[in-house]
Formats: sequence, structure tokens, C-alpha cells
Amino acid sequence: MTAKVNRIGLPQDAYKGGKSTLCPGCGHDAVTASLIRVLFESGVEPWRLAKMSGIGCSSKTPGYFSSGSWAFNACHGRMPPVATGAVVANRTLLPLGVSGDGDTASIGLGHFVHALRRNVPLCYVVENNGVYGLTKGQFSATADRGAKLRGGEENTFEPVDVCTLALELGCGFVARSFAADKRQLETLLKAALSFPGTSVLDVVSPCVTFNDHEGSTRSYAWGREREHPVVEVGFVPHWEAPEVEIPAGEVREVPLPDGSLVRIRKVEEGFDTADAAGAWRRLREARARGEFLTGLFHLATGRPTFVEGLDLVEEPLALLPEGRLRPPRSALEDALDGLTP
Amino acid sequence: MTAKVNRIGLPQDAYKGGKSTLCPGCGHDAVTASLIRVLFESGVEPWRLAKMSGIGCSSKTPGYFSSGSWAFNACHGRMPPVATGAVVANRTLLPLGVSGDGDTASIGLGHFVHALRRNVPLCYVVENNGVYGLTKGQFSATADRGAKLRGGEENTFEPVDVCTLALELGCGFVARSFAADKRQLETLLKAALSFPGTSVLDVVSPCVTFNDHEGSTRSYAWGREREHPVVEVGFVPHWEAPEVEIPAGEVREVPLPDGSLVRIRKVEEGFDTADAAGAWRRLREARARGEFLTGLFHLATGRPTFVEGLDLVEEPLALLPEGRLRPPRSALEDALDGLTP
Amino acid sequence: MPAPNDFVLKVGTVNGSGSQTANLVLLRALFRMGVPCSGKNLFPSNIAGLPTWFEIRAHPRGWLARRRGVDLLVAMNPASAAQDLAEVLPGGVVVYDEPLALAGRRTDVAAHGVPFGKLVLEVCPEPRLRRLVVNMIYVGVVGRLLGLDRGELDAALARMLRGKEKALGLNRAAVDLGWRWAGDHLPAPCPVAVERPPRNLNEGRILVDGNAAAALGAVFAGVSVFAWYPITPSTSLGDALAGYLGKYRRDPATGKATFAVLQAEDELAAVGMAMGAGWAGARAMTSTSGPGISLMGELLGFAYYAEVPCVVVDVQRLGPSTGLPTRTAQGDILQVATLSHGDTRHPMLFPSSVAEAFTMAGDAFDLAERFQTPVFLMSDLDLGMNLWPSEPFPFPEKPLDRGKVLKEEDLARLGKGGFFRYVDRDGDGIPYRTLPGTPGGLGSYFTRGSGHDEFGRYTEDPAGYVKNVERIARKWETLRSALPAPEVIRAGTEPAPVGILHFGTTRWAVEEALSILREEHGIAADACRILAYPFHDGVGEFLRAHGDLYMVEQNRDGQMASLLRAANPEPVVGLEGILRYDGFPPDARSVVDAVLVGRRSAP
Amino acid sequence: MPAPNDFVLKVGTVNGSGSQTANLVLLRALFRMGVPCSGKNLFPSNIAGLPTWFEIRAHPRGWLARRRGVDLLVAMNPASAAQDLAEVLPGGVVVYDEPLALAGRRTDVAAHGVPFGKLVLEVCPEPRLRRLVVNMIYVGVVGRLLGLDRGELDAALARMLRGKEKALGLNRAAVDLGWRWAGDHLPAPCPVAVERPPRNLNEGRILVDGNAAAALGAVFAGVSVFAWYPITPSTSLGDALAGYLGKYRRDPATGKATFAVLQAEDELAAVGMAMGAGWAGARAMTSTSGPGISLMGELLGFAYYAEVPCVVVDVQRLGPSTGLPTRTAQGDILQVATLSHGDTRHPMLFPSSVAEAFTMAGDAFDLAERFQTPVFLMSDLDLGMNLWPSEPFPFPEKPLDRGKVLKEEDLARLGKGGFFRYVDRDGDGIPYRTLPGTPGGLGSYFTRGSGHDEFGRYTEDPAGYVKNVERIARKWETLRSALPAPEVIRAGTEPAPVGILHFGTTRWAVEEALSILREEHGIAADACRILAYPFHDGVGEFLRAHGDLYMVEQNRDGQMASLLRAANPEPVVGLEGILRYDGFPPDARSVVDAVLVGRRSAP
Ligand SMILES: Cc1ncc(C[n+]2csc(CCOP(=O)(O)OP(=O)(O)O)c2C)c(N)n1
Ligand SMILES: Cc1ncc(C[n+]2csc(CCOP(=O)(O)OP(=O)(O)O)c2C)c(N)n1
Ligand code: SF4
Ligand code: SF4
Ligand SMILES: [Mg+2]
Ligand SMILES: [Mg+2]
Repeated sequence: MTAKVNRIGLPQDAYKGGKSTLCPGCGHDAVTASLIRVLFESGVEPWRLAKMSGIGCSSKTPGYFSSGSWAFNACHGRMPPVATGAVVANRTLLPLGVSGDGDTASIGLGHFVHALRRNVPLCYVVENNGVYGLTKGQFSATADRGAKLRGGEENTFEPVDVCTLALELGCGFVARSFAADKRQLETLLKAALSFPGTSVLDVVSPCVTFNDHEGSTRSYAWGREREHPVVEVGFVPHWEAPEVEIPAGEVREVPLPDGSLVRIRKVEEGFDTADAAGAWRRLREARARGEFLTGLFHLATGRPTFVEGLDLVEEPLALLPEGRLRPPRSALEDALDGLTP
Repeated sequence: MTAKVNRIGLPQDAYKGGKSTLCPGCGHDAVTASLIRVLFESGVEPWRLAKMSGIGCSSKTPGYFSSGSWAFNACHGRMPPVATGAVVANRTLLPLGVSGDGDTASIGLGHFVHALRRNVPLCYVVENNGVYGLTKGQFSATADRGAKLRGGEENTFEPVDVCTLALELGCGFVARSFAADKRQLETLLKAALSFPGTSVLDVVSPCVTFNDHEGSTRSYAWGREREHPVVEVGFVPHWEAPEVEIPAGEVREVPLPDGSLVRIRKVEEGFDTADAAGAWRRLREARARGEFLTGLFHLATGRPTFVEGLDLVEEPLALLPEGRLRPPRSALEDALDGLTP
Repeated sequence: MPAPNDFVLKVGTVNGSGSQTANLVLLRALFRMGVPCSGKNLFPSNIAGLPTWFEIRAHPRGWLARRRGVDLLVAMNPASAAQDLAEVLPGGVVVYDEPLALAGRRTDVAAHGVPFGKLVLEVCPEPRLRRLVVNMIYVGVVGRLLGLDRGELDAALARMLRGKEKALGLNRAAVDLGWRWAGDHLPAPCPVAVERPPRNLNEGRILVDGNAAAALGAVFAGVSVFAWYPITPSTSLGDALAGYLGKYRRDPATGKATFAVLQAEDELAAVGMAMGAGWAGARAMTSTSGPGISLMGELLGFAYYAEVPCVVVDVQRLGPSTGLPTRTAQGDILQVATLSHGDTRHPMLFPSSVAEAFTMAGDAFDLAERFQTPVFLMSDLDLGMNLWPSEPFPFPEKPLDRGKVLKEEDLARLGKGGFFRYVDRDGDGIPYRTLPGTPGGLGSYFTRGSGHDEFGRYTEDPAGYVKNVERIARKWETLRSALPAPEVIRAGTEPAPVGILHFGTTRWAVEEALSILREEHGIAADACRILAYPFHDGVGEFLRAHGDLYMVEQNRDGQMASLLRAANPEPVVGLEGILRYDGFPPDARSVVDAVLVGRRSAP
Repeated sequence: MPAPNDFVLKVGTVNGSGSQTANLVLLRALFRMGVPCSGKNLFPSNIAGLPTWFEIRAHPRGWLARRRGVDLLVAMNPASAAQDLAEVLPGGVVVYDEPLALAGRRTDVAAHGVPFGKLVLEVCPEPRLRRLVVNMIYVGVVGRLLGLDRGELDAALARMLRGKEKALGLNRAAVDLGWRWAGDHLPAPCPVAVERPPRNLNEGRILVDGNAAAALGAVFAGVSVFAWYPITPSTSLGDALAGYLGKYRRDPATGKATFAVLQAEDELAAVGMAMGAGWAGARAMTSTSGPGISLMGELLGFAYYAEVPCVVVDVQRLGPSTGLPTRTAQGDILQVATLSHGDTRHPMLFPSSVAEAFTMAGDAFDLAERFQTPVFLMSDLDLGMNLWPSEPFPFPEKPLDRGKVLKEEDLARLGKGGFFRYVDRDGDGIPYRTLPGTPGGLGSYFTRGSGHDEFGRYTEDPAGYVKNVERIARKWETLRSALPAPEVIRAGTEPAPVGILHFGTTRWAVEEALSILREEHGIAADACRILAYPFHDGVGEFLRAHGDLYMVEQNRDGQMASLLRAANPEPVVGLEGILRYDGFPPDARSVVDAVLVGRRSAP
């Protein structure tokens, strides 16, 4: 019996990585598992995928999937600029950033914001557990006000909300999911990977060791009890996508440039994924009330990506031969002429 | 003839500083002039004022006012943490941060956001000219999409909007003004200085040398043509403030903890300074349309400041005598006992 | 067969399996019996699942260095069992979890399988707890084997679980079961054995890790603002500090804090907060490890040049970049010495012991405020995170040195124009400062990292600029004279043929090596322990007095030797590096071997 | 009276007054006449209003160092006039704006007041432009005084304002007015004078600043990703690079760019982008100055350890912290050499001339890709922002060295398991790499700053970790042998009694000093110019061959000497520092004086 293969003839095992060294039950491992399936089902060429991360338990996970891909496990918080440089050097890469809430919202916040501002082609997944897992459970900047650590310490600050912050920066793909909500998570991952600019997917991913207790607002129990998807999302890959139809009624259909199609069905009355300001208001209200909204909050295509704005040749800069990198002798002569008084 | 003196018996000259070395006509000098008047009129004790800044033409301005105050002209982008440390060490200080758009929104963005998140007692003034003045006029992160440099280069990125970003972070005092709108600017500065947590005042302050041309969206002409105050703000200092009245109709009166009073009169129908989400939507629309809104966009009191959350003794930590800093011998004995197996 | 009380006990378990308490009970019981001992935790950079080890070394003479070779192994982890077994010395003893089937794998050791899985069922009905309780069973087994005093074992356990009565009962039962099982099944006597010494050699002593010791030192030095960002291995310093501050530094009357602990968004912010606080007059500190140090460069250069006091604790870990966060090293020395661009220099203190972690943390504050500059306490993971025995820390009798701070009344006395921030009034290079908020209208000044003259004014004038940076260089010389002299151990009255330099935790391997060299090889060696940088003249004297010189350090590039060569306008002749950079604390034999090789190859 | 063509002309004006074009016209006219000359801009760190100076030095032998003392002063700025006047040598000439009333203030110079304010009214009806046009009047005055060729003056002006016909007319009229005014009012001949040399000594030569030269070098080395954050004095490198790239690196067919210029949000991002691009296979570069270097530490330590190529240009400026951004220094050397914590080391190249800025920028890319490590081009403000004459840059004939990169077909040949990222296949310490995106499924690897072994796997195993860092140390030795030997100038066939070491732009003062020492003092001195770090063996040889040694450098702490002492296991004997750290480029006389003092005090 041969294993099932995907569109490009690879079995799902081709998308596996090394054995996880995370704590058993860690939400991040669930996200990894979803990624493996999603990459397989999407038929991503492993060598095109560039796995980018920072430092943290979450940032280790690129070691645990798609070992046929290159990975860059950068310094703490510095993944976005490294990913930016990589995709500029080779625009055919598909950069997937996996980061944590500390990596993204504490030390790396400035870079995160600037990547969003530039609309760098980058699928940015935040495995958000509200704590620094790897350094043993201090609050991160996304911890909710009033959340409690195992020892009882209470967080007194407002969180950095990755999703409303992404809306603030004009991000065209803003979503939140839950590590335990496999179906939704995988659909969102597929859509996020197909989005041309920066897509932000904030995944509540419980830290079973340091933040899965009562009083936590990132525990499995908390998430299971409260998850409230505001929309239901469907994703039709480009090789299956029908001709685009005009969105009607409760369903919004958004074609992505690669030919795939995102189908958004409202669950919550009045939630409009085209309206960033509406989403912003709704998410803030939800936070104030302790609600846990998930789904695709905002989807807007058409904004040029950072790489598009650079007006580059089609071939990856990294692969240009000497003849296209070093200008001819006449160019030097011209330059020198300009320097002759 | 004796010079007019303020509430604490100081003449306006006491709030002057060294001679400015900025370009004649620079918007920052106008802000400095306003600050001198505001500090004088507010009767601020110069030694309580801590002038904090980063690096840039704007960040130099603390040299040009209130030479009787201490100043900390930090590294590029690092003013917020330094101010945080200073006000924690001495909670009786009145930290006034003066920064530029590059200092705040490019290199210093992470710290800016985290200061806001913590609600550090800090009046944060951004002298926003859309460029790096001191390094000769490159676009900063607040430059509007479509804005042009003198040489014609066009900015293709969305700006970091200091005001909507402050709203995003839950800031309770979010305002924008214009260096040339002296009256509004000074009222807002007074109110901002009285606000207990972080107050953000984004001042469009033209760079006459590098960003005051046609095509700029931070020029004097641009500002003068388009300025549209959404509210009119009045400030009644605590020593003049009447008993608080219940806000009614078009005027909202907000008492600040120091006893002063902010009076907000709507200019634009439907603009509600109590509604952060409304302000956020309105500011984004305005940006999309190239409008230049000014005024106090959001005012909300009641959120505890960072220093309040630390549960400190009343006296400045910096001034505690040895007897209160070094625990008694018995404490060491107790600690050592805990270390005896 | 090792002499009594001279052994290495190693426990190999799985990270996150809760063996730490069990291992500490063993160590503490040994300690309570009066046997000199210390414990090292060798753990991976993950939260659960990877191999982890605990090593206890006992030695009648109280040697504290790590020693290679294991006398008694407790093997609980399938993933590391083979490697662990290989480390056991011939004649050693192995206790292993039965399924590992280590018996017979080595003929030169005695290996005993224990059916932990079965035994735990007897004492622990709750499945969830079994993984933890198993560890206490090996405590009982090992205790019985070694001949630990049962009373001390129980007392150690009771003290550790004080206030947790239910857990205590369960754990005590597990210990007891192990104890009994060993009595029933294992041969006695065991070749690795403990004897209660005639005199309790640990009487009055404490057992503590260097991070807690430094934290205590800071508390008793009056630290008032601590800003940090978590990073292994400095995190536990922050935790300990927060704990002690909460306990000992609340106002008795109001319960309010006389301190602030600020968790920053990153290391740039952490040091920025500490600098802001130091500038405003607080005793301010941050702690971090290598990556954090690299991030703090720009701001600490500012603090050097603008003369802002603060204390930086660097708990060093292995390697460039992220490296191995849970392995020890002394590898940040060159980076810190000239951290930041331009002509920037920073003083460092090198604690070797928990007692010095305590005292030097205090000294660091005094130096920082006296010299108005960042002062680095260069600790390391070995010191910071491992347990060391110590005499109890002395209560600091010296008053805090708050340095040259002018108060309102001083300023009034000096009058207008009497105070300028960077003037060298005393000829020692140290200027006077004032604190923001000082009333009276006379003390304000402008703090900047840009070029300034002695009056604190911005200047581009070469003369004014140069005068100020030369004063700072002069201050450096004053600082040098205020730093501790090296600690020199002499073999005799005349300089010995061999001179060994070292610093920090390298001390313990060197001191043990001195005795091995003398006793086993008849080689007399002097040792010079560097306590601080810039170097005291005594270091140069030691160099000049010895021909055959070694510098023992825990890095690849011989960093301290480089610094010494760089600092010495007189040439440093014949200085050989003994370098360890695999992340494990050095042992005495390696030092001895290297010296022997050096001696042989010496001309 | 100075010999013809041997003088210093200094213009003191106000920053922002637009005098730069005027000064360049003077310099270029002189240059066109065939007189060896160069120009230095001494400017403040503000945009407008503070004093600024332009110095032109001419010398028949083409000395390029700054020289103390002014022969001909143009004083336009009241704020600096007194100080400027003081710098004029006895017998010198002063041209000043009449209201400054400098006449008679010194009896030993000839001072001529010029009514610029009145004159400008004659040529410039538009008030807005007068501030600028005034400058061209002094060009005319000075041209006439010096005896510049009027044709060359006009030609220089015309070339500078090519395409701006209206401005040209106005400016030409102003020059003409000054020229005529000087003819009518000033005594001739002037003691400071220009003569057209018998042979045009500038034939075929260019005049360029080092930042533009390095930018050109990068363009012709095929730089494809440049990420930066503005900072003085490196900003103009970015500007020049963007300009040249736009001109010469667009695809002829499509007009699309074969490059990307990324303005980052800060220096951490800038170097991160460069590293990401270098990792992905682009020729990547960033440029910055001291504060940026300090911020890049953590990431560049990563690049060292994970072996990611990129080029970093450090255009050094004065001082610790912000210091004086518009003053020159060589003060980042110690910081860069060991930038980042842990055992991190970085190679540096030290260009002394614009030609070397061009060639070394190219070399830096080859080295970075060959050795898979960050390579630093250590320029400085003096080189980067001042105008230097040069032979035209040679077109680089050597093909680009892209290093050990395995392509799809190489990987297929090696087969599964044939490629591991950090294995030392060739014994030179340099591993092979692959580029992300390479199809075929065989080349992927994991890049990390955490501990890894030669297979690129995460490891905490001491042996695997150590093996890899020792290979990197071996690579460093291979790298050393690939770096250029020092350039040694010998006074004779035997080593001279005096040896002078130097590097970078210090070269020009030293070479001139050599001739002064020989010609005026009869002292033979050899010179050794260090071109790169790690040091070539030739540097050690030079040290050993000389007893009386000097290191000339532009910093307070003798950084290169420190590095040399640190690097040399053999002692460095009798190395004296000749240090300049006031922000101005060193002059030959200071070097000579220091050597004379050293000689006198030598035993
Ligand atoms: C510069 C630097 N500072 C601090 C650390 C220590 N550190 C490692 S991971 C981490 C936090 C990670 O938190 P998060 O991104 O939320 O990841 P998680 O472990 O929770 O998945 C910190 C502070 C580091 N590695 N580097
Ligand atoms: C670490 C660092 N990077 C870069 C610089 C160079 N620099 C000085 S000011 C400045 C930008 C200032 O822009 P902004 O804050 O908008 O101030 P403005 O001059 O426009 O008022 C830059 C990039 C620096 N001083 N330090
Ligand atoms: S510590 Fe938390 S985040 Fe890290 S692996 Fe364990 S469960 Fe996951
Ligand atoms: S350059 Fe621009 S911002 Fe700077 S002082 Fe001049 S006008 Fe102001
Ligand atoms: Mg986390
Ligand atoms: Mg600006």
C-alpha cells in the first residue's frame, strides 16, 4: 500500500519534522500537527517554505515540521526583519513565521508592527499562551488584565492584542483561532498561507505547564468554554476554486491573487469582515467582557506587498548570475566620469 | 518694573532654556515656545519637571526650555524606559517626554507601546514632521502614504498613526495638534501635563528644511489649509476650577485627579471623546481622505498609573535614607535561617 | 574504593519529572550530617522531557569543584542511561530503574536494579503523583546504601516540605519504602559510604545558589529599583530578589514597598529603566545573561559617558548567540570590558563564591554610585544556579556609599555657578551630581550622550570635549585603586615556579589543583585570583614574579588572558591558557593535566 | 611665505548657508589645474546655523593629511571669526566679510575686508538667493588672490552646475564680480599662490568621498540587498548607493531592479534584514556608525555563530555614546573585534583611501560569502565624507567569489546524507551551505543561534558543541591567511630604528611624518600599515623587527594597540601610542613630535 500523496506527489510524512521536545499537551504541538496537515493538503513545495522564528517554546516548533524546508530560528524578537530580508532576496520563497506572544508582543513588538506596516509577504502565526513558556511562566505582554499566574500573581496591565494591533496597522488578513479548534485553525492556516501580504493568525495555544490553571485566560478549559467564532470560514484552494461569484447575503467570497477563494459566513449577526473599524470595536468590547472571539476578523486584498513595491526583476535576487549583478565596464567609466572635476 | 510672575512666583524667563540651534522656522521651535508659556502659566516647579527625550531635532528641544529642570537626552528611541525608571525612582517628578516621529514610531516604537500599555505617568509629546530631520529628511514611519520628499520620492507605506496607536493601547489622553495652532496646542499641553497616566500629544510640527514643500503632508501650508479641530478644548487649572458639574449637551467636563478640569465642546457633530472606538474609526477615515483632524480625541480617567500599581511608599525611592533601604540585622538572620538545610 | 565522604553521586532523570526535591533531600541530609558537599544541576534548555542530571560531590576537605567520574549513579532515564553508565568509575555503584536492565553491562561496577514502578504502586494510590513519588523512593534506596543518617534524612525532608503536611506524609512513606527495600535487597556495606565526621563541618553553614546570594546582597545594599527581562540563567536572580524584597523591604508602618521590580519588554528597556532610576537617585540594577548584554550595549555606553550609575549582573552562559542557555561559561568578559562603541570601558567584579556574590553585589552598588558608572557583577550559571555551602553572610557594617551627591543645602552653599556636572573638583576624576527634583533652583543639569564639556554643556569644541573624556579616563584610574587586590595563594615565601591565574568560579578547580600538584606531583604553584577589572597592580606583580604562567578560564578564546595582555603595557610573557568551553564547570584534574603538559613542554 | 601650491585654505561659514558648492568650485578648479589637493568639511551636528569649515590642502607632493595652521582664511562667520583668525600662520592672508572688522587684529597677517553684503546686491536682485550667492563672490576673490586659472574656475563651476543654466549664470556673475573686485582692491602678488605645475598631476584622476567610493565598490561587487537606518556619517553611503544602483543596476530589458534598498525601522532590523538576505543568498550589506554597531551586537553574534554572510560598513565617528556625530575617529575597533557576548570574533578591513574603500568593499563581499561570516569595513568620517583625489578605480577583473554553495545538481550528486551544514569537508574550517528554495528535497537545513553540532542539529552534547566551535576557530585561521598582508614602507634594507604602525586614514599623517622625520630630523623610520584583522603574520614580524614602536590611532584608549597585544601570544615590547581623539584627522607634525618625544625618552 502506498501512502496517500498530495497534489505535488508528496506523502504527509514529508511535512513532518524532528520529534518535539515540548511538554506533552502543549498547545504549540497541536499547532504543529495542524501545520503538517495543512502543508500537506495545500501541496506546498517544502523547499519553497521558509520557516522563520524567534526564541521561545513556540519559536522552536519549526524544528518539528517540514524538515525538507529551510528554517531560520533567529534571535529573540528579530524574526520579522530576517524574514523580510529573506523574502526580498528570494521572492519565490513562502515565508511562514512562527512566534510566541513574548517574542512578538514584548521584545519584538517594533519589528512586528513594521512588518505589518510594510505588508511583507509573510504568514505570521503567533502561538499565544499569555506567558513566557521557555523562561518558566512570567506574564507576557498579551496577558489579559486580571489573569492570574499559578502562584496567584495578577496581571494589572492591558494586553497587547495582536489582532487589534494588526488592524491598527492596516493588515489585510487578521484572524484568531484556538489550538484545540483544529478544523477552524487549519482552514485559517490555509487561507493565511495563500494571502499575498502579511497575514496574522493569533492562535491561543495553552501552555500546559505554566498557564493552564484556573484563573488563567489562556487555558484549554477557558478556551473551550468561551470560544465564540464570529464567522465560519471556508477555503477553496486555487486548483479547486470555481469561478468567483458575487458575494451575497450571509456569505462573503473573497478571491485571493493565487486563485484560491475564502468563503466567510457570518455567525455573529452584524460582523463584517470587510470593516476593520467594526472588527476593532467588536474585539475591544469582547476583551472588556472576557469573551473569546475567533475566526477571520478582517480580510482585505489589493494592498501591494512590500516586495511588489520594490519593482524587482522576476528572478530571485539571490540567484542572479554575476553578469546581472556586476554592471559592465562602461558603467564604471560613466561613474568615474561623474567623479572627474 | 518687575516681570509678571506665576502662581509660584517665577517669571516666564525662568522657563526659558538655551538658544535653539534648530533651523529658523522649524515647527519644533514653536512647540518649545508654547511649552515655555504653558509651564509658566501652569506654575510648574521647574525642579519637578523631568525633561526626557531621545535623539533627533525634536529631541534636542529640551535644551531650549526650562533650564531649571533636569533633562535626560537618552539614546535614539529609548526615552520611554528611561522616563519609566526615573518616575518610579522619584514619583514626585513630572516627566515630560519630547520626541520625534522617527524616535517614537521607528526605532522607539516598542518602548512607546509598552509605556502606553503600562500607563506610565508621562506627558508624551511627539513633534511629528514625517521625516528624520536631523539625518536630513528621509521618510519616517509616520509619513503618509503618497507623501513626497523634496526630491520627489513618494512614500508607499501606510503611516504609523501615533494617535490611533495610542487608542489601540488604551491610552486615556489622546490628542493631536499643530505647531502653528498655538492656542489649541497650549490648552492641550496644559491638560496633558495634568493627566495622571500617559498622555499622548501628537503635534504636527513642520520641518522647514526637508518637509515643507508642495507634496508634503506635514508642511505649514498643508496644515493651515486642512486643520479641522473635531472638538474645542478648554482647560481650567485646579486652582481655578469650579465644583464639577455633570456633563451636559455639547460640552463634556472631565475632572482630572489633580483637581483641574477639561472642558470639551464638540465641533464635529457626533464626535465623542469618551468613545475610543468611535475616535479610532473617525481618525482612520480622516487619514484615508487626507483630512487633518486635531483636538482631544479621547479622554478617559480612572485607569491606575504604572506607579500607582507598584504600591510604593509615598516618599521617592531615590530619597529613602539608609535606614529604610537596608533591612535590619534580624532580616538577614531570618533569610539565612531559610538557607540552612 | 573511595574513602568515606569522598564521592560523586549522580542522578540521571528526565527534565520535568520532579526529581529536584528528591535530590535536594539527599544533599541536605548529607549536609546536615556535617559532611562537606555541594550540588550541581545539569539541565537542558527545555521545560520537560529531556535528560537532566544532578551531581552531588562530597569531599572531606570540602572541595567544591566538579569532579569527573561517578562513584554512585542513580539511573532513571532510558535516554541517557548508557552514557551515564559509562561515566561510573571502576568499583562504582549503580542504582537503576529495573526496566533499564543495566546489570551486567559493565563488569567493573555493582549495578542494582530497583523495581521503582512496582514499588511506587505500594505507596502512591494516586496515579497522577507517581511520577514524582518515584523519586523519593530512590532517596530512600540511596540513603540506605550510602549509610545516611535516617534521622537527618527525615529531618531534611520535613524541612523541605514544611507546611505541606500531606505531601510530607506521602514522600516520607516513599523514602521509607526505598530505605526498607534497599535493606532487604541490596548488599551491605556499600563501597561508596558516608560517615558522620567527628566534628560537624557544616555547623552554622548555609546552602544557597549564587543568584539568591546576589539577590540578598542587593537587598541589603538597598537596591530600590530592579528592572529586568527574563533570561536563563539570570531569571532566578529576579525571582529571588522579588521574593526577598517583598519580605524584607516593605515599610513596617504602611506595608508599602520601598522597592520596585519592573519587568521590562526587553533588555534595552530593562537597562534603560535601571539607568533612568539610577539617574534619579535610586539604587538601580538589572540582571541578564549574554544576549541581554549584547542588546544593552548602546545604553550602557551612554551610562559610561553620561556617568549614570547602575548595577548590571551578568549571569554568564555558554556560547556565542543563543548558545546553550543552561550551560555555564565565562565568555562575556571581552564583550563587557569594552561594551559599546567608541572609547567605552566598564568595571567588572568576579565573584567566585556565594559569599562573594552577596558581598560583591553590595560593593557593586557602592562603586556604581561612587564612580557614577555601570558596574558589572560577572557571575555565571554554575555559581548562580547551583547550590554551594557557605559561611553565613556577614551583615554589611559599612554604611552605604551614595557617592558625591549634592543636596539642596550643598547647592545653596556653593551658590549660583558653584555646581557644574562634570567638573573635577577633587582631582580624582569623579564629578559631583545632583538628583532631579532637588528644590532650590540651583542643581539642574542636562544629561546627554552627545559631546559635552565639564559644565555639562553640549560642545563640539575639541578642547572641551577632550578635557572631559580625559577626566573620565582619570576616574578609571581612581576606580582601579578602589577595586580589590587579587587574592594570591603562595606555595612558599619565594615565588613558586608555576603561577596560575584564575577568576570567578574557576577558583574551585584551581585550588584543588594546587593541592594535587603539590601532593601528587611535588609541584609548587602559586595562584592569583583576579577579583576585579580594571586590574589591580597586584596582578601585574604576580605576572612579573612568575615565569611559567597559566590562565584558567571558561571560554574558547582565552578572554581574560587577552584582556590582561591588552591592559599591560609591559609584556606578558609565557602565559598559557587552560580553557574549558563545553559548558561544564572545570575540574581540578584537567587543570593539573594541563599544567603537567605545560611543564613538560616548557623550555 | 609658503612655496607655491603648498598651502591650507580654510573657509569659515555658517552651516546651512550653502557654501558647500562654492568651496567645491575652488577645490575643483585647483584640481583641474593639476595641483595635488584635497578637501575636508568640518561641520557641526545640526542642520543650520552653527559654524562650519571647509579646508583645502594643496601640496606639490600630494600630501593628503590635514595640516595644522592656515595660510589663507576666508572668514564669513562672526561666531567663529576670532578662533579662525587665531589659526592663521604668521605671514598668512585673511579675506573677511567686512563687518567682521578683522583688520589690525593681528599684525602678522594680511587681512582684507570684502564688502560682500554690498557686492551681492549688484549681482543678485533676488533677496532669497543672496545668502547663497555671496559664497560665489568669495570664490572669485580667492581665485584671483591665489592666482587660479580663470578658465579652470569657470569650467569647474560650469561642470558643477551642469543642467542648471539659470543658476550658472547668476553664480558666474558673482564669481566674476569677486574676481574683479579683488583685482581692483587687493595687493598682488599674494604670498599664498598657485602655479600650474609643468605636468598636470591630476591627469585622469578623480575626486570623491569614501562613502561614494564604498558604494560604488558594492555596486560593482554585485550587492543586491542593502538594508540601513540613517545615521551620520554613514547616511551618504546609503544615498550614494541608492543612486548608483538606480542608475547601473536596472535590468536593461525590463527596467526592473536587480537590487533592493530597504530603509529599516532601526539598526537591529537593518542588520536582521541583511542577514535574512545573506542567508537566502543575496549579496547583503548594511552600513551604520557606532551607535548602530552597538545595537547590532546580538544579531551579528548570531551571524558569526550560525555562519550567515553579510557586509557591515562602519563609518566611525567620535566618542562613546552619541558623541560627536560629525567628527571623525577610529574608536569602534575593540567593540567590533569581539562584538557580541560569548566567544565571538569578527574580521575587519581598514581602508585608508577612497580607492581602498572601493576595492575593499568588493573584497568584503567575497570574504563574507567565502567565510560565511559578517565582514566589517571599518571606514571613518574623514574617509567617508571628505573629498579625496584618487586614481580612477579599477574595474574588478576577479569574478565574484560566491563561496561554497551547493546547488541542486551538487546535492543530487552527493545524495541523501551527503550534505550537512557545518561539516568541515575540506579541512579549512569552512562548511558548505545551500540556499533556501533549492529544489530537489536534499539541501534543507536549520539555521539557529542555539547550540548545534556539525550536522546543524540542536545539541547540548559537549563534544558535538565543542567540535563545531573549534571548527569555527579553525575557519578564523583560514580567514587570517586570506586577508591582506600589511603594507610596509621601509626606510632602508635593514629595519630602521623606529617602527610606526598605523591603519586606515591615519596613513596620510604617518606617510608625511616619515618624510619629515627623515628630511628634517634625520630619523629613519619604517611604517607598517595594518589592512585587516585578524592580523596577518607580517604584523608580528614588523613588531619583532623593531625596538622603538609607535601605533598611531584615532582614539583615546589605544584600541588597535590593545588588540595587537591581546592577539599576540608573544609579548609586544615597547609599543607607544600616538593617540588623537579630538575628532579632527591627525596631522603629520603631531606624529613627528610624538616620535621625537618618544626617541628622547627612550632608554
Ligand atoms: C535577548 C533574549 N532575551 C531573553 C531571552 C530569554 N527568553 C527565551 S524565550 C523567552 C520568552 C518566550 O516567550 P514566548 O515568545 O511567549 O514563547 P513561549 O515559550 O511562551 O512559546 C525569553 C524571554 C532570550 N533568549 N533572548
Ligand atoms: C541608534 C541611532 N541610530 C540612528 C541615529 C541617527 N539619527 C539621529 S536623529 C534620527 C532621526 C530623528 O528623527 P525624528 O525623531 O523624527 O526627529 P526630527 O529630527 O525629525 O525632529 C536618526 C535616525 C542615532 N542617533 N542613533
Ligand atoms: S513550557 Fe508551556 S509553552 Fe513551553 S513547551 Fe511546556 S507547555 Fe509548551
Ligand atoms: S532639519 Fe527640520 S526638524 Fe531639524 S531643525 Fe531643521 S527644520 Fe527643524
Ligand atoms: Mg508565550
Ligand atoms: Mg521627525
